[in-house]
Amino acid sequence: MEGIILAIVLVLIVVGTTIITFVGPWGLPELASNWGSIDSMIIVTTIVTMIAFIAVNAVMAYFIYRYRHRDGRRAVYLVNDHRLEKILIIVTSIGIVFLLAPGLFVYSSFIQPPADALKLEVVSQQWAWAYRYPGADGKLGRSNIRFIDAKNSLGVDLKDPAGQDDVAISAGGTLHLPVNKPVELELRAKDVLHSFYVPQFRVKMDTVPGGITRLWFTPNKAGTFEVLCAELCGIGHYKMKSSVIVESEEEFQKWLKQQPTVSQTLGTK
Amino acid sequence: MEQPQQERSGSLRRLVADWASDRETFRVRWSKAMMWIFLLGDSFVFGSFLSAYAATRIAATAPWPNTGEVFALHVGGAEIPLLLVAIMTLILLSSGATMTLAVIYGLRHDQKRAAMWTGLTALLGAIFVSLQAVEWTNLIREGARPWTNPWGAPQFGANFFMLTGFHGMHVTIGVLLLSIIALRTSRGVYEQKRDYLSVELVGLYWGFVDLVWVFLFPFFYLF
Amino acid sequence: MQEHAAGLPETHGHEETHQHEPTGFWTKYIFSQDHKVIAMQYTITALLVGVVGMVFSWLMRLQLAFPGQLSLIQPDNYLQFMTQHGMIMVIYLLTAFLLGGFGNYLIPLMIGARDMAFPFLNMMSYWTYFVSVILLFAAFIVPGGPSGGGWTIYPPQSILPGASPGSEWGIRLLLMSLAVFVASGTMGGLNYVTTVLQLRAKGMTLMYLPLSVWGIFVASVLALLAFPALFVGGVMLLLDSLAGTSFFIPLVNQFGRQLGHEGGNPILFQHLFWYFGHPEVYIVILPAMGVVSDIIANFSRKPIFGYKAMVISILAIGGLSFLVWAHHMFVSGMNPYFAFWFAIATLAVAIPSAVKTYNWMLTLWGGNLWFTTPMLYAIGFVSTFVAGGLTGLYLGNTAVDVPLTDTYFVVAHFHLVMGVSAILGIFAGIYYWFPKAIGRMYNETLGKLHFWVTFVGTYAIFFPMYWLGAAGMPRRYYTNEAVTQLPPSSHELNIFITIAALTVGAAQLVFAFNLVWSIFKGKKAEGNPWKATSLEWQTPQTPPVHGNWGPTEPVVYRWAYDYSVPGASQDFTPQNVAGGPAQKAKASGKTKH
Amino acid sequence: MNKQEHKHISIGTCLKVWGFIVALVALSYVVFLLQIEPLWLRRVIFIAIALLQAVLSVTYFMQLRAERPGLVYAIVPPVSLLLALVIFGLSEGDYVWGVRQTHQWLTTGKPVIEEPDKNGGTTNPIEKGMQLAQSNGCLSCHSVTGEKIVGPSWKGLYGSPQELEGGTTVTADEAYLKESIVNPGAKIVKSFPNVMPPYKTLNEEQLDAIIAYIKSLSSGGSK
Repeated sequence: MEGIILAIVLVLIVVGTTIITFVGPWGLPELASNWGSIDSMIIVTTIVTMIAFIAVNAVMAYFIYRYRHRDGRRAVYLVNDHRLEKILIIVTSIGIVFLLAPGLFVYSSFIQPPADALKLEVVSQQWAWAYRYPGADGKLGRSNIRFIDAKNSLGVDLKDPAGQDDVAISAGGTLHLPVNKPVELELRAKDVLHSFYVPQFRVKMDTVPGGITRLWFTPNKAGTFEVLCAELCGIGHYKMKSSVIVESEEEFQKWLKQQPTVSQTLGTK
Repeated sequence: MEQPQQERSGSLRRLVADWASDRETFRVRWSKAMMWIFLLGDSFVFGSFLSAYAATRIAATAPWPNTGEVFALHVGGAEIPLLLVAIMTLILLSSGATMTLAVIYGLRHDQKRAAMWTGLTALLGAIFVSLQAVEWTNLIREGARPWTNPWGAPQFGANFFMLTGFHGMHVTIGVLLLSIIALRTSRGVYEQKRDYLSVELVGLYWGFVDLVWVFLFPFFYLF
Repeated sequence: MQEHAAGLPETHGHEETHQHEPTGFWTKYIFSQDHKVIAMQYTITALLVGVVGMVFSWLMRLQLAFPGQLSLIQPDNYLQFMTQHGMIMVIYLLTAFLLGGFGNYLIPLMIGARDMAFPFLNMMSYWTYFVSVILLFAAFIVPGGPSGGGWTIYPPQSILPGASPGSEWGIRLLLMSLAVFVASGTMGGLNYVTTVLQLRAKGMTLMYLPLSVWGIFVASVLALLAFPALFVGGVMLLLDSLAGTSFFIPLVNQFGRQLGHEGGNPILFQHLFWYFGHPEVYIVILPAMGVVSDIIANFSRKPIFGYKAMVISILAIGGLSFLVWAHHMFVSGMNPYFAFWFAIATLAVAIPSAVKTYNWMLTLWGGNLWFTTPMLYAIGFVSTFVAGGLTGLYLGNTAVDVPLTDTYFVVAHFHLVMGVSAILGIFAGIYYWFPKAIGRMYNETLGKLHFWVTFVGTYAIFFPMYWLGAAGMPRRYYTNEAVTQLPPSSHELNIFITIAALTVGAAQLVFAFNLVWSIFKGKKAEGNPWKATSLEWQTPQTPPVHGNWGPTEPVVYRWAYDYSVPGASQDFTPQNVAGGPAQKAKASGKTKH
Repeated sequence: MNKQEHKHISIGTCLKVWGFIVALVALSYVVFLLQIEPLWLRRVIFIAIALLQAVLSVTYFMQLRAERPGLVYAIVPPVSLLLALVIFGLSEGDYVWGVRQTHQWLTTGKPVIEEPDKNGGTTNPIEKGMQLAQSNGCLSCHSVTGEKIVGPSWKGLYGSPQELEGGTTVTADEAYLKESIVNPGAKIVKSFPNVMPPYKTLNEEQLDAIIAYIKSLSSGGSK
């Protein structure tokens, strides 16, 4: 009796989870960047793993039903079947290579930002995000933790001419990005580990104190998205949020021009 | 399983025979097998320490101090780099040889000589630890602390105290064990049992302590 | 003995376990050196600690379902519950239970030894573990409370004052407790490894060992080689916290103040942690796999399918576990080119894992399945292991891992594959060996009730977390209301998960009652109620007494899986029975029937 | 018994190995003293000597050659793999070092600009307080809008009654605020975690400025 119930329960679990996975309201949020390739990888992986999940449970349910205990029957003395084992190993290996190989190609593009990307800096601290744009010369000035003080909250090196026209958005500000233009983020952390994560862009990367990490994507939908911190950074972790506004190139430039440059805020020349 | 025959054939056959046997795989005394496995695990402690040392040293933001100058010894007005450490190394590695002699005499049931050489090993170990204490004192007097030092990267002091401290702890434990076993050997405890296993075991441990220093010496001091 | 190589010292032998049975209460139950008593001590301690861990998970679930309505749970408490839940479950419950409990009880009985190789060391191992548990809970009474730095205790966050709760004395006590636990695990591991290698009964070759012993043995080796990295990382973190060194902390500016550290590298700690942490996952799952293999074979009344492949898989998983650690760190900021190797190695682990799954299923094929509570749990294990393990294909594949890591997807993955599966394996084992260990039968009806609620309930708890994770709900958030882009229905899903979690929790009361009631009132058990072949069922007394085997030690003639041998009079042939139809085929090394 | 003993090393071998190891220590010290260039060659020599010493020490002093291959092959390969671990540590550290070099985010050395006026040059205490609150990270936890982040919001805080842990109530006056900045653990407002670090580095003038800013956020304050 338990055998039949267990078989039914296994089938119900498989059917239920599969249906909800594909038609339920919870799933990937709408894509807003160039990383459609990651989405396709997720979908392919989902199909492959779902087939395996259904197959294993269904076959098991069938065996449970078919071979449940009956008096007088004796089990088969089957020790091994090398041919079957080989076939299963080969099929599994093919499936894994099929998933892994394209994944590695996507990953290699993930770690190689395009040369024409707009470079900007993201600075994380407990528990807020700050940003810095390179300004007219297109170059971010050097910065250093040692230079951080009351006004220079990003620690911009004021001796570096490249930093004079940078635009600093201090902690709590909003990130603006032009649509359809690749962006390369240089991620920094002032105090502990954080992680820059926008679910709609499909990418995330930790920010590490004492080092630099990088992340690139091309936002391709205008709109406002939420920046989350995905690496535990202390009590305010869940509050560490910011917004990213993706807008047209003109609107972006207009907004950028309105922001004071480093030399304006710090009064240096 | 005709062991004697396999014994004579190649080492691969013997390897297979060992792992295919019933009852025992290694065919050594239990405690000796355990000591080997323990040392295998312990080597991973020092391996992790050395790996972490390599990573912190090479990524340090300040220049790494010149060990030759830091560990120099004043002899008659001249500064001879690393002299103290070189002497320590010589002493510790020599104690490996004296310990081996103790084990050999133990296996021959030569109670007096086994006790003598074990005692000598303990003495050499004690000298090593004392010299290390001298080295620590010198460095601390010159301003080295785990968190800072006058010569460069703070990771230098941190790694120095941690690595030599851990190794020194192993040596100290070894000296204690050696002294106890030397005493028991000279009292004839093992002779009565006709079994010098304890001498062999501490010999293995002492060999491992040597082995760690074989790598600490070049990686930390000479590099 | 006569088969031994010449050259063994004469004094060699099993004299070390020929002790007289202890008589006093203290030597018999508290400072006992008998592996069975020590196993019980480990079991009881680990289960009690596990209850605390479970209560923490309820508190977290209550907060997630009803954010802001329980003023008792503040963000700092939440992080503390989360951290302690993780630590307790992974280390102080699962590792201690599977190695200290099952390992201690099963190894000597299954290999035909009288006790562990070093009974005194074994006792010390338990009491050291006990001290580590005391230190763990001592963190609750120090200023600042226990650490809230996540079970991964990543620096700098875990040790910078003001970053997370308990970042001073809480984390220091936790690190000390871990160091003590490493000492305990090392003592235990040395014992288990030496015992399996050196104390087997006459005729018991390695390839005759039941898979339970294989799983525990390989897990013990992993523990011996992986714990050192945790120990080293812990010592360095402790020095950073106490002595102000800068192994892991670079120059940082926290809350506008520059701290005194300089030049450290936070990612180094992650390497050390995961160099331990990934093998740790297998330390937990390999013994459970072994236990489940034995139970499935027994209740299918069939030999385990592909025994050799199972052993090779266990060894392969164990070996690969040391080569894949950085797949936890694809977005950590380590050298991004390392990820190629770690992705390939990680997905390679899927092959031996799949082999094991296939072999469990093929063991069911053509069997005569007997659905006792342990069998139900074993099949439940296979199901949850697959449900959790398959998503490893997402998280091991770097590009797919990037959006999913640090979300609830990961939470669902590792809970199903190593949390729930290991726990189901533990339950299977407890029910299976209960008659042998206690001498009485448990109540089958209550056992099955416990199974149905636990099995269906854990699916209800953890499978929806995949959906939440894909929708972008990050881990370790005090409240998911903070994520505004989540669909509103995900909040209802959270309430559903919480209800399921509380129900599963309540079902454990049934288990506790069943256990306690059966110890005193259960039906008397016979020596071999499951008609099993392996040695532990062949002891002269049930429960086995000190020394296990009476005057003569068992001699082994066959592997542990001679069920339904054609031509044999019964459908099982114990390992210590000589002769019979299948023995020749086995002895000549053929594995085909 | 005989066979096992037969394989143990003789006293003569032990002394020979001892001499060889002493010579190797001396050699590596001489190579260090001579500072043989290039550096990599010197390091290769050190590593080669260390490996040779290790092999000698394990083979003869720990007498691994007397053990059966089953044991030898269980111990030697994993320990050898530790070298790979050290190399991994080096390469990971080297990557971090490279990142730090190209970005100079954390390079050492004194700031190249003069220490700026910590008060940002302004004399208005409220504005000064606002800057201090920003630069010291106060606003990460204390909102100025009334929203509850981690600590109590500053909006309307000044002069309001605060219920403490344990049931007592205190008015948020200047003395209370000052104490709470310097020693936050003294009086914890109910249902807030005790996590704020003590800000003991702020001087009186800076404290007054911050409190002036907090005052300005209350309706009763002067804005």
